[in-house]
Formats: sequence, C-alpha cells, structure tokens
Amino acid sequence: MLKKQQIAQRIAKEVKNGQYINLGIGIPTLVANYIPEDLEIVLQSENGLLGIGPFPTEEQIDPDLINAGKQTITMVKGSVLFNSAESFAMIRGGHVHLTILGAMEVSENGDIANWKIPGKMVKGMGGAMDLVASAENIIVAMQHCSKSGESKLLKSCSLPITGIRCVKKIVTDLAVLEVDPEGGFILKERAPGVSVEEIKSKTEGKLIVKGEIPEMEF
Amino acid sequence: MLKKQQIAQRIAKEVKNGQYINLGIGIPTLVANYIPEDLEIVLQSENGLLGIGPFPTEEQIDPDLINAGKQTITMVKGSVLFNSAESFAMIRGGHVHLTILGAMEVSENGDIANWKIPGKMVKGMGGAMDLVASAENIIVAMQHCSKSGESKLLKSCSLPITGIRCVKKIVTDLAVLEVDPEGGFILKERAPGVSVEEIKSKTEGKLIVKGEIPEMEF
Amino acid sequence: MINKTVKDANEAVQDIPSGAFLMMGGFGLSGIPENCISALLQRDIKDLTIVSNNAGVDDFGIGLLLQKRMVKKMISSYVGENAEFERQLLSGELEVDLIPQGTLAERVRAGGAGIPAFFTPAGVGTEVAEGKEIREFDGKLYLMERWLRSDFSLVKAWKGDTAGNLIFKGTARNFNPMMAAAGKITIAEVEELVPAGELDPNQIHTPGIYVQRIFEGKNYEKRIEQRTVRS
Amino acid sequence: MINKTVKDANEAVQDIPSGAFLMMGGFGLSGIPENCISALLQRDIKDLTIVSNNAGVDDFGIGLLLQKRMVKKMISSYVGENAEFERQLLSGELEVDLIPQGTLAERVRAGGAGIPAFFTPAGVGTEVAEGKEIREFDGKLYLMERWLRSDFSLVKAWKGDTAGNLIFKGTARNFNPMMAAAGKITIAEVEELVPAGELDPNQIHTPGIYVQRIFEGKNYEKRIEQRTVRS
Repeated sequence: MLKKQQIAQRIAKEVKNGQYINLGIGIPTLVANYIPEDLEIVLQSENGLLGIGPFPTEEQIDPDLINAGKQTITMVKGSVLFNSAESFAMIRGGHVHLTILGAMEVSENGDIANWKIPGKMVKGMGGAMDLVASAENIIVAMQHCSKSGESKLLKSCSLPITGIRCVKKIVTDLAVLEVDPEGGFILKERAPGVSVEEIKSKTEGKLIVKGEIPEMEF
Repeated sequence: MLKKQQIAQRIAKEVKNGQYINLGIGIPTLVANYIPEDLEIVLQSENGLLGIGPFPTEEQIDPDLINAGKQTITMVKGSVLFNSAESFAMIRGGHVHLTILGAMEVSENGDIANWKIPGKMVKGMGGAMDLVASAENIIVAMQHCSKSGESKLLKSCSLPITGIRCVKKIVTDLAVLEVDPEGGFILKERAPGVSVEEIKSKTEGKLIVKGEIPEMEF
Repeated sequence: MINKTVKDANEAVQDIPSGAFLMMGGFGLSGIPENCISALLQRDIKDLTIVSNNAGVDDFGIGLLLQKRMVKKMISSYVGENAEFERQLLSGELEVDLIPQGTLAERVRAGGAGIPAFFTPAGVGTEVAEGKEIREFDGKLYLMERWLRSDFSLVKAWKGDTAGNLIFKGTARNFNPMMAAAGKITIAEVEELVPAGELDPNQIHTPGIYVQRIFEGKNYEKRIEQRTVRS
Repeated sequence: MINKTVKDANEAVQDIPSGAFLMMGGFGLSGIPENCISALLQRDIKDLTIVSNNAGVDDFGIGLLLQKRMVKKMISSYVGENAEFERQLLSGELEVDLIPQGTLAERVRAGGAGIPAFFTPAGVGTEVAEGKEIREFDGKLYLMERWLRSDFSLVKAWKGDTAGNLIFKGTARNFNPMMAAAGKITIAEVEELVPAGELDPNQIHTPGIYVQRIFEGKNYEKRIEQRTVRS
C-alpha cells in the first residue's frame, strides 16, 4: 500500500512536458514535489496565477499572494496574474491540460463526487465543478477505501456528484486504474506487494483485468 | 437651417455633467468641440479607450493610438486603454450613458437605419448595432431630408434597420424632436427662421406639435 | 475627467439600505474591502444579500457581518470554516446559494457586460443543474446560467485614481474587477489614491467608468489564513 | 516555464494549410500581425477564412492576402474602403459575414473562455437576427450568439516574453487578446521579445497559456489610415 507521498510520486509520472496543470488541495498539491526538474510545466492557481513557485521564506511572505488553498506562495519567472473570470476562462476553455484532484467517490463511468456530504456541513464546491467539467485530462488521487474499509470505486456514486463522465485515471494507495469509456475500471498497475485479488475485493465497481498487471515503478 | 457645426452645437447642450459618451463618425464627432469646459465628461472610443483627447500635433502622432474612425488621437489625464471585449462590455452593460450617432433614416417609433444600402456597397455595421441596442440615451444627428429632398423621418424605415425602438431624440438642420414612446416625433424646437409648417411638410412620419414651438437657443 | 472621490468609508456606504443586494471582492481574506466592512458594521441595517466567493472567518471579513446578524443570504462558491456561519445556516437563519466558482465569476462578469445569460459545462449532471435549462452544443452538454448584478459592489484595489481607475496587486485581484463592473453603485477602497493622470493608462485593471465612489482606505490588516513557509 | 519561441514569421506560419480558419488581431491597420501576413504571402495556400474586425486596405494588411486571392471568406464588422475587396465580393469570389463589432468581440471571447453560446441585444429586429434564437430576459429581447474559435490566431503585441506573455500598446490592443485565447494554435509576433521573468506579472494583458508560438517581428510599418493633426 502506498503512502500519500507515493501516490503523489506515481501521479507525477503522468505529467508531460509543456503542460499547464491545476493541482487540487491535499495529495495533488504534493505532486509538485515529484515533477522532474527538466520538464517545463506551469502550475495554475484558480484564484488568479499561472506559475506557482515554492512556499515563501518568512521574509518573502506577501498576504496579497496566496494559492487556492489560501496558503502563502511565491511566483516563478514568467508568472502572470489575472482575475477570477480570466482564470476560469482558461479552465473552461480547455487551456489547462491536466487537473489532478482528490475524490470521495468515483464511479465506473467516470463520475466523481468530492464536494458534499448530505447532513454534514456543506462547504461548497469551489472551483471543482468547473475543473472536472472542462479539463481534457482528469486524474484522481485518492485512497482506494474509506477509513471504515468501504470501496470508493463504485458502480455509481452515492454522494452528490461533482461532475459526470470526466475522470480519466485514478491513482490510489493500491492501484493505477483507467476509466473505460464503456464503463469499468481498467486495472493498469498494482502497488508493490498488492495482489490483483486484493484490488478486486476492494473495488465495488466493475474491475477490468487484462493480462499480466505489473507493479508500479517509481 | 442649421449648418453641421450648429447641429453639433445644439446637441452639445444635451450633455450632462458626469456622463460617459460615445460619439459616432461625422457630425457627432464635432459635438466634442462644443461641450462646455466646466462639464466633467469622458469620451469613449469603442476600439479601446476612455478619455479621448484632442487630435495630436505632428510630434505627438502615434500609430498605436487611434479612434474608431481610424484617426490619430491623444489621451487626457485619467484615460484608460482596454480591449474590444471590455469596450463592448461597457457599451452593452449600460455603462456608457449617451450615444450620439448619425442616421440615414429614423422611424416614428424610434427605429434607426444607418448601416446598409442594398444594392450598393455594404461596408458593415461596425459597432452601431451594439451601441443602439444598449445605450440608455441615444441622440441622432442628421439632415432632415436627403439630398433629393425626401424626408428621413419616416413612418417606418425603408432601409435595413440598425436597431429598433432605440432613438430618444433627433437634432436635424430644421428641428429638435423627441420620439414619443407611443409613436410619433414630438417637435420640441425649431431652427431659427424655420416654420412649423416647413418641418411638418418635410416630416413623413407622424409629427406631434403641442403648443408654441420655440426657436433653438445656442 | 470625472472625479469620483468621497471622504471615507462611512460616507461611501452611508446610503446602503437594509435588504440591499451587495457584491464584495476577495478570495478568502485576500483583497476584501476591509474599510467598507468596518463602516457597514457601524450601520443599523440588516437582511443583506452578499455575493462573495467566500464568507470570511469567524472574526474577520464577512464573518463580522454574520456575527452582527446583518446578512440574510450568501451567494458563494466555498464557505470554508466559520462556526457562526454554520450555526446560522443549520438554524435556518441564513440562506446560502452555493455556485461553482467559475460560474460565479462568469455570472458576475456577464452582469457587468450586459449578457443576461450564457452556457457553461460546470454542474451538468449535478444538483447545481436542477431547474436549469440544459442544452447540447457540438456534442457536449451545458447549463444556461443568468447574469448577477448588484445594488452596491464593494471592491478593494491597491492603487486608484480620482477618476476611479483601479490597479490590483497579486492574487488580491480575484473577483474585484468583475464585481466593480456589475454594480449599479460601485465603491472602491484603495491603499493609495492618486490624482487622475498618474496611473499608466495601459496598466489599469478596472476602468473608472465602472466606479462611482473611491476613497483611500486605512489600517489594512490583510490577515493571512494559511501562513505557509518553505521548510 | 514553457518556452514558446520560434525563429521567425516563416517558421511560425509554415504549417497553416489551405482552408484554415484564421483570426487576425487589429482594428483598421492598428495592431495587425504585419510579419505573419508577409510570411503568409510567401505560402502557396488558399481558401482561408479570416476573422478580423476589418479587411485592411488595398495595398496593406489583409488587403494583400485578398490581392493574392488567398481568402475564401471574411468574418468582420466593417470592411471599409477596399476596391479589390468590393470587386471580389460583387463578383461572388469572396464570401463575407458581417457581424456587429461587440458581438464579434464577445463571440471570440466566448470561444477562448469555453462559453458555447450567450445572449446579446445587438441586432434584435435587424437582418442580423435572421435564423437566430430570440429570447426575452427581464423584459428585453436578446439574440443567442455562438462562440468563434480558430485553427490559428495571429496576434501582434508590443512586448512579449519567451513564456508567451503579452503586453499591448495603446489602442493596438483591440481584438488581439480575445483572439489569442480563441486559437487552437496562437502565433504572437511582438516588437520586443524578452526572457521570461522580465515583464511585471501584474501588467500582462495576455497570459502565455494562450500562446503557442512567439517571435520578435521586424520592420514594422504601422501605417496610419487617417493621419489627423490639431489645426
């Protein structure tokens, strides 16, 4: 089973040169730490920045420069600032190539639920619905099962949906899976030491296993 | 009968303090020369400038600074530059208070035709359709009759229309008229020496004459 | 050039009535109209509807207006951690309309730009789509969304001039420019107010045509929600 | 940061095929992509559709492409004085789609912003409305208009950096920023190209995300259509 950092590390291998990328809060944010330095990529912050740099030193902290998680940040060379309408014009217009975000549930047809648990406090969807409705490539970073052991890869989502038929790939602590356009999770890679049987038993939705399933490489 | 400059001079009296104004090509452009200097107003150029200044001196000429008529211009203190989408956001959003433009025909319900003569060369409507569909106040500057003597204030326009039920006031070489929301041209003022009878004979649309009609003052 | 200057925040917000429909710039606590919020707290008004991406925190920003029970309804994309907000919401004292962030930004932009409705893919297939027209364009489904316009928009800029032209700083720009354009009356507070003509016309983010009142604010706290430094 | 630099105009436009759907920035002759137009004239392609507010003059700008009979269709708001344009139009060699200027700007903006359709009051009751959906919002009539997106957008800026960030000058900005965002491939020519990091991130008009290729142009003529001086 992978640690959070390893999930992030595995997802970083999906990043391609020249991509503009939006990283959600949580594990997705960690992905930035594992992107090879020789790749030219740009991170977007939906509150109005292209080119997120490292966190600031104490001296660099600027209250007027935060990311979508409200954390203080810095810029890189070539960064650009803009307003919220322009930011989502980029997202909605398909200019951001890759969105990596967390999920509470994913269904076998690529639906995602990650913004609301009825009966509990509702914080709102923020930019998640715009992101999942727009990006050409959406990768979900999540635990395969909930803390109580229930599968989060389902036939259909039980929680209120954030977007339909949008997730392309899922990286969990157990596996790398692709969503089949016809429905079903195609098992691509196993976490080191995790068997196909275990993944099968922890996937409620249809699991498609073709041929030998390799272990992930880092 | 008024000269073009006098039509512009009379229209300038309609300008109120604090207004943002779009002036069309031709007589409307001349209006700027007659706006009292103590009024704080701002002229918009729909190609991307608020705060049109006087024409430049030879030394000031800048090919990157033109008005919607492609003439070289200057800016004033407090001017701001923007793109075409922002410019028409201002116009469409009702932020420009007053539009003054020329017309080939106006109908008694406020329709205006000023962009096309079928069979002849069609140059296009430019920004005219956006302006007449959006401004809260539209004043037309025009000759009362065509060169062949036919009235340009009609029951209904014969030429392709630029916008419907939009003209509020008309200043011609003969008269100042308001468009009645119920239909008809309400005669408000006569040009010096021009009789009500003459205006009536040169207005094809319904002319509404109530009480004594004063001569224009300048 | 038209002079939009007013004396201070109190003068700027003095005629905002109970029941007004307001917009307030800011993302989290960054770029919020601190001076206007303080002045509103002095006013004896209530039943405000506020469009703002977030709802502040318990003891700062819009959270202060919630504490004083001045807000009837929030229209936001993310209302974060705010105990008083949660209490009022669960007790039914506060209405909340949650909108995808990009849809919120575009609805406000549409309000300023005179676009009464537009289509967006955000929210298709979700509860956000309930009651909305769904239409297919080029094989993809979209929702029709309406414009948002305010009685008063309260925005915060870095620099401004007496003509109402505004320049924002960093990511404090966020929703401020669209809200400025979508207000019947837009009140801009700025960290530095200069005479018209001192800002470069080519570098202005919000043209003064959208601003009716402007003043130089003071004592900006600029509270940081998630102070994060390099390890 | 991603480097978008190409060597020159010839390299930038080398893969534009016959029949391509192009956008070109500019208002009149101000802010037009002079270098790209010159490079296109060297190419043996035809049947181009060009979205541009104007169509140049007989011997400059898009007029040169018309002279070489490379254009099948123009989508513009005002086509001004251009004898060759008129000849081709009347003879049926050239198609022209005339669109209100604000609608043109907004359709291009919508294309870049992923908004497939929106409503505008411009053209209601006119021949522009023919075949379009008309709908009433809040008592006023509006037309539904569709987005415009291009295969290639050719834009001209004042300064740019290797990441594709652009700053325009004066009224030469006009349609360039929206067209940059609406292009599948956007080619930017700039008067001055600097390394990424040299432009102020707060003063950039077009974020580099919209630009795929950038180069420093040369020999800008910047012809003036109506040289007008104070009397």
